[in-house]
Amino acid sequence: MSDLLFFFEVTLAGLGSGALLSLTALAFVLIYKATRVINLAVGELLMLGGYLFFAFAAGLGLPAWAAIPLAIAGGGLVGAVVERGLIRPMLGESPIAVFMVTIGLGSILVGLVELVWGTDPRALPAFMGNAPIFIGEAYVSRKIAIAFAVAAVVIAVFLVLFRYWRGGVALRATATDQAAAYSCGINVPGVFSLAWVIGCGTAAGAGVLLGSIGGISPSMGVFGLSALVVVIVGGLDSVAGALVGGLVIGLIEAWAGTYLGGEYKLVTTFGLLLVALMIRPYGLFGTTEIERL
Amino acid sequence: MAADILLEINNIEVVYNKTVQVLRGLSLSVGRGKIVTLLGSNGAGKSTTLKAVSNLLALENGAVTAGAIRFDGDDISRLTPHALVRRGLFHVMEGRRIFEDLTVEENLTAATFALSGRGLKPTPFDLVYQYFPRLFERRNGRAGYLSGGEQQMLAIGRALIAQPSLILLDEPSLGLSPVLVEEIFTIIASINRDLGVSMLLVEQNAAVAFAVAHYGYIMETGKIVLDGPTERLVKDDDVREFYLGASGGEGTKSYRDIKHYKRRKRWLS
Amino acid sequence: MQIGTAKHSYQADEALLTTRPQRVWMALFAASLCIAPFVLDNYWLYLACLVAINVASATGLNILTGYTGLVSLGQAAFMAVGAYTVGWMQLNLGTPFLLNLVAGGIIAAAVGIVVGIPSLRVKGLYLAIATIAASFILHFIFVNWQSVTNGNSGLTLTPASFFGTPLTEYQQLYFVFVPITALMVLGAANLFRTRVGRAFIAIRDRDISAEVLGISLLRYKLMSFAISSFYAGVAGGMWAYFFRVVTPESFPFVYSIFFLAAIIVGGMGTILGGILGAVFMTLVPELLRFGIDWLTPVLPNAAAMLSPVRTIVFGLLIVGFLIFEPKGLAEIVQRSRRYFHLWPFKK
Amino acid sequence: MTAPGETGAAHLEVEGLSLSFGGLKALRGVSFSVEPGSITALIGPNGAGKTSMFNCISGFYKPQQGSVRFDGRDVTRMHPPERAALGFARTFQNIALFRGMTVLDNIKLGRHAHMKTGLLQALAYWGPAQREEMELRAEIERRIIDFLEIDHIRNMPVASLSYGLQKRVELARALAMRPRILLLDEPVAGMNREETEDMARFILDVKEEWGTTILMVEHDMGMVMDISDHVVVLNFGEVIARGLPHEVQADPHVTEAYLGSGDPAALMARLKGEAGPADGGSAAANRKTREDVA
Amino acid sequence: MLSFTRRTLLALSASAAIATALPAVAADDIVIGGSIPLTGVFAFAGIGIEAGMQDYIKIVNEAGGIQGRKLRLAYEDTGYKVDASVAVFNKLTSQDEIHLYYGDSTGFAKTINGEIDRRGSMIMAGASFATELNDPKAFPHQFMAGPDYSEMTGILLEYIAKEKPGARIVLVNSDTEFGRDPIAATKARAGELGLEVVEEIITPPTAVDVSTEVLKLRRARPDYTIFHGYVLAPLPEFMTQAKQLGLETKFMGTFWSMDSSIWAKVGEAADGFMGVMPYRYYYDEADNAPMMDRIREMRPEYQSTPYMQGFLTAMLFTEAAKRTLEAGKELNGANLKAALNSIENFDTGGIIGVPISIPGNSIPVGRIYRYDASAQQMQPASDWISVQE
Repeated sequence: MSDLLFFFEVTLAGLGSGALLSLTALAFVLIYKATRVINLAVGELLMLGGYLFFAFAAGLGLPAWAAIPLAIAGGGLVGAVVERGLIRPMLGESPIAVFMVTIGLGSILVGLVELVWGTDPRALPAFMGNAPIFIGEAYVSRKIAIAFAVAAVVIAVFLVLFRYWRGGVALRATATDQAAAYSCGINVPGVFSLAWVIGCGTAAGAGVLLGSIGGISPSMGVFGLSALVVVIVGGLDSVAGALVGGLVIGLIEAWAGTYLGGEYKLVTTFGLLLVALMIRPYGLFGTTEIERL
Repeated sequence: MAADILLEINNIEVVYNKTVQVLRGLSLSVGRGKIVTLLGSNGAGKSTTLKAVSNLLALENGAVTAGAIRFDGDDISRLTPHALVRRGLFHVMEGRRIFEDLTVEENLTAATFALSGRGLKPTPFDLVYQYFPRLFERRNGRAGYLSGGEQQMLAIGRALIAQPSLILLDEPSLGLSPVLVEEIFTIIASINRDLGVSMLLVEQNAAVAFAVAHYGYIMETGKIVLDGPTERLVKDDDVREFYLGASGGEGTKSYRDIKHYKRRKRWLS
Repeated sequence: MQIGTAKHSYQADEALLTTRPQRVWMALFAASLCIAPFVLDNYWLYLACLVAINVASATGLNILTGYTGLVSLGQAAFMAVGAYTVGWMQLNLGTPFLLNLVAGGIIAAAVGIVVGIPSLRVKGLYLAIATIAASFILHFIFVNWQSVTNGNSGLTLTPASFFGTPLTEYQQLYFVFVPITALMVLGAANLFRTRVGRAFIAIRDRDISAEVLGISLLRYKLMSFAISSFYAGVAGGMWAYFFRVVTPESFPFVYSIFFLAAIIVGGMGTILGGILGAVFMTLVPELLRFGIDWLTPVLPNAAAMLSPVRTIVFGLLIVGFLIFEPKGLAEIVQRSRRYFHLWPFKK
Repeated sequence: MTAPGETGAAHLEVEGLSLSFGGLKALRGVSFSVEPGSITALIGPNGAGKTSMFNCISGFYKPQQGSVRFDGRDVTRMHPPERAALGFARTFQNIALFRGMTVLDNIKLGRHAHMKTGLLQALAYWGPAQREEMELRAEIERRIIDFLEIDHIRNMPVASLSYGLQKRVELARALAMRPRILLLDEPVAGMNREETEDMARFILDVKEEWGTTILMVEHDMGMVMDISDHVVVLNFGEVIARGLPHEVQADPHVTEAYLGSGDPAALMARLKGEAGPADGGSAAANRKTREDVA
Repeated sequence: MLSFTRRTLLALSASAAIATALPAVAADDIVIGGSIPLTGVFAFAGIGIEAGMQDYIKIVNEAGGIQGRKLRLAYEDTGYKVDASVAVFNKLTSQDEIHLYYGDSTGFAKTINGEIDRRGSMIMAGASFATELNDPKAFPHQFMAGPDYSEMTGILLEYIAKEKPGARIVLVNSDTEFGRDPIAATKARAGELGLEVVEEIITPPTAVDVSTEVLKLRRARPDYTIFHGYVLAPLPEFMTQAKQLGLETKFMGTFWSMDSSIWAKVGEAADGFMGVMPYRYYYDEADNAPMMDRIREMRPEYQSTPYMQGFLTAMLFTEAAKRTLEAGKELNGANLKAALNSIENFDTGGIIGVPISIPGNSIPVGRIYRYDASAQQMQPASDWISVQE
């Protein structure tokens, strides 16, 4: 097998896993854009999504087409509850405090999942088929290809919504100044809830995809850290940034893992993050905050 | 209650953080189509009064603990801030509070949410641009890059979009040069005249406030201490001494004549 | 108003403990610290040592995050640097352990300064994330710098020795750790009586106006990182002498979260807060252990619930304190002090 | 310990200063000088560049062209902390006190640049460190707290003070910096007449008793014209007038660009009643703004 | 919903009081202490280990204990965290006099080693088969109830060399202490046996997607792929993708990924997975395995491989204690370890298929099993292989 073909295959695999990162990053971005909250519990919500799917598909024996929407809805419901119960009381507190609340939330979610489902890793029922996909001679894992397609479609939909939907303005206005958004007649709590519901639902959906590839376990939330890198590189409030950032990180991880060794994946990613922070603190596509004296 | 009263504040008390009382039995009313100004020094509770009306107090951990506020005849204490805006009560907050990350036009779009559920035809943005031609020039630029005066114009422009019957205006002159203050107040007066919008105007700059207002209230430490039609207030000796003193007129003392260091030992608080 | 606070000199007004009840309580506390090792059993001594280590590190983080406003999720990684330094010196140089601890602190401080460099460019959450990145990179170094860290297997230390006596028992370690920690806490308290500490607070509250007052952000932010990671390094060194095995897994990322949680729960930006938080967060999981002991006869699989319940409680404490008592335990203590302010002493 | 005289008044010269953000020119070759021991006021409409000017002088912005000289020494490239050590002190328009700290700690912070305690001494709070703190405390008590009449609030957290007092504490902090030039950004904005009187008195006292050079930005024309020795007017990043207060006041350029009719009574008369047709006022305003944009 | 009335609270505290009072009754119990992971990433092992130890203790106690003294397991959950394990150790040892201890991880074994040596009162075994621990000089009071990880891969290589001399091998290891443990030894041993290690793949500990690793595998075209450092994930995904790509390689693993119940959940893709196993499986039918019969009698349903490990560990603890007491010696670390090392050609009742000796810290014996997806069982693929030198 030629080196070039090998490189091409590795690149495809990297784009595929990058798409999963993009999708998870999207969950970060949606919530951040509306509420200025960096939700570090996105990884755990993703894990929860995987477990919900597991409960519906393996536990209740529902078919995948029913279990997936249910898992996403479940994630959204958790998002709504979290927003009402934990985030809204923190309105007006420092961003760091809210960030820490989400860290606490992550811990609570992990504990709950361990309590209910135990700590053993589990495999999700297969629903994507197994036949491999070949692009020319190059092999792509079917699940990875599907993940890529899903992520691309979802992100495209959100891009369109933000650009052409009046609600997109409401969301961004709320993000800039809650009180002022209120005074313009925007239903601020509604925007918050909506952002959390959609964001957490997206994370849950990503969890189903991720779980069907690598299985689920209470510790799979670590994936959220890589996605965090993606949003920092791409820009915390940019949907396009999530997409591009995810693909870039996916590619770099794949290349680093292949040509340097698996142990270099994480360190390359985080090294890149530091570089990105030093050069462009607001990410490739993020909005620069206007700082006044 | 008289039908021509649009906003009536009756004996309200406001407490922040469950401990600090800011308003102590404040009452005032705004007549339909009138500009009413509320004057007082910093910390007297002027902004708090406006926030109590627009229900934005909760965001700052404040609450109305007694009294009633009626807008257009209805008790509004239980309405959410956005529902209140959608009834036609628009609060232009202190410090402009425009959406800096959005463009000028998107700022106006954001204000269209105030029309939700009111069955009104959307205001053409042209109306805003007619009053504030400068905004038109910069309509696609990021609002954060506007000058202070332009930001104030945008803030008032947003209120126009909402087609309110009452605008609460919090210190529109803050940080603006005299010529801009004059300009903005001229527009405020004409909006009131052209569109019949009532306004409750909180000001620091008593002179310009009296120039546009029909009626005035003066508050100190959470209470109204004096009120009356502006014509009468401007003639009041105390008002002249404490609120209009600096702005000329014969007999104003120079700061240089005031006694200096160790003049007196006072205990303030 | 507190009664009994009239001072006769500025010196008295600027003292750490200003009232007599405060001084009496402190003396009682110090006395109980001295008696404790003769009363407690091995398990509680073990916990006491662990608490001392955690207090030292949490106090360090409090200087950086609570007082200077720079959020760091790298405290555990700095501890690891200290622990590896101490381990390496102990094994390769055989230098006295106090020297090793100081060296551990200094090396950690040096690393802290490097990690702190992004703080000059990014703030708040971005900085927190940069420290996450730094701690993963440090972890990578621990795993791969085979010749110094012995890779995944880590270092196994010989016991510290104090005038020829190997410090192996928890009681002995207690007598070393507690004074060291007490000194470090005292140092931190002193810091905030001087220009250095005030500069930190100024940077936290409003870094731009701090600059106008002549406070160099570069210098003081890095200084804060240095002190904080010095504390972490010394704490990590003590940790190394305590457990005597240092591996890359010894200081996981959640340990950093633990310290941040500790100062949140204890109270950010107060010396007391760092102490209370570290004590509380170290002991709560252990108290849960006793709770599970009691529950076992009723709930047969209670033991299997311990770890998830701990995880949940850990999260709930963070969330609960942030929502209901954002100023932490220190504030609760202050409140009760105001309530009993002279009890049981009279002026 | 420094007696008031020793701080010494400084001479500040700004020459050909230009600053732009992106394409936006905030300052275009601004030159003026502040005479030692004088009160100079910098006025002008919003967006005229006053705050940019202040930020160039205190070192937050680095001008693209021109220089700032302090007693003949070029400080254009110096960072704010270095300037503080030289004797620059400023207050902020929207009060930049440290709200969580007490008044005393806020004032102490002002002295930062002139103190010597290092990290290790601080940790030990030993000998020189302790001595230095005690001297500072004594000096603040004697010279600043008494002077500004804030002895009753010294141990209160700043956040609990009234606006006027906060402004005064900010001045106290600036004084603790041993200023040779004091930059005041809208010292009386948002104050009522009585508070303004107090502040004006303190500013004059600082000039007279401490001999400090003062440069201030202020919109309260009554106060500016009354207490300043020299006035500089900025518009669109350029100096359009400078001179003694009454000269500037009489300058037609200034009236047009900044002061307006300057008479609220006239405004009132114009707006009330006899202004003619309903849209007269706004049409006039429109004309004016269009001219401004052009 | 639970609603606590005052009465239920009273009942709770009463039962709690009884519970805390109970252990004090029998003071001359021989106590096996245990830091056992009942939760956390290693919970599946801890639960089996605890059950196995309890069962063997029951068997001993029913037979009258050791010289009339009852055996008792005092253990607490550690969540597989080293500091928690140390805390449990300190708590248990300050509550009871303990001479036998079970620890849950390599990290704990190393951390507590100094303390155990200092106390000199106990021996310890545990869930770790780390090569580093298989050193009687450094770890004089510890042992493991099976081969260390290097010995495990050694057994695999022994088998491969016999099946296919000169075979090409790929090593896949997780980037953890556990995963990296046998790499050097495996490569050295492969060289000695004339096998070729054509690629080494290290996966990050949190790897989910293994596409790039599978591509590497495809490029290397090995005959055998040896996994170490995993329990289950990401092995199934590796095997599925390899199958899709038509790779011929045989996949092998070591003890902790050899339990058949975890593979049963994977289904068809698991078929053919091989690995080294030091104990018999629950369902292994063998003539001379009375203990296996006894286990099936006590527990009618499948018991995991960790169960077997716990069971055998308890058996060896018991044997060491018995030999010490029979020799009239005090129960302490040195005596117990000496007694343990005196075990020679010992019959485990069929738990291990051949008689064992423990001259050092490990029992380097094992057998290759292969997973049969249709039967959902591991089937023996070789005879018992010993790599004892």
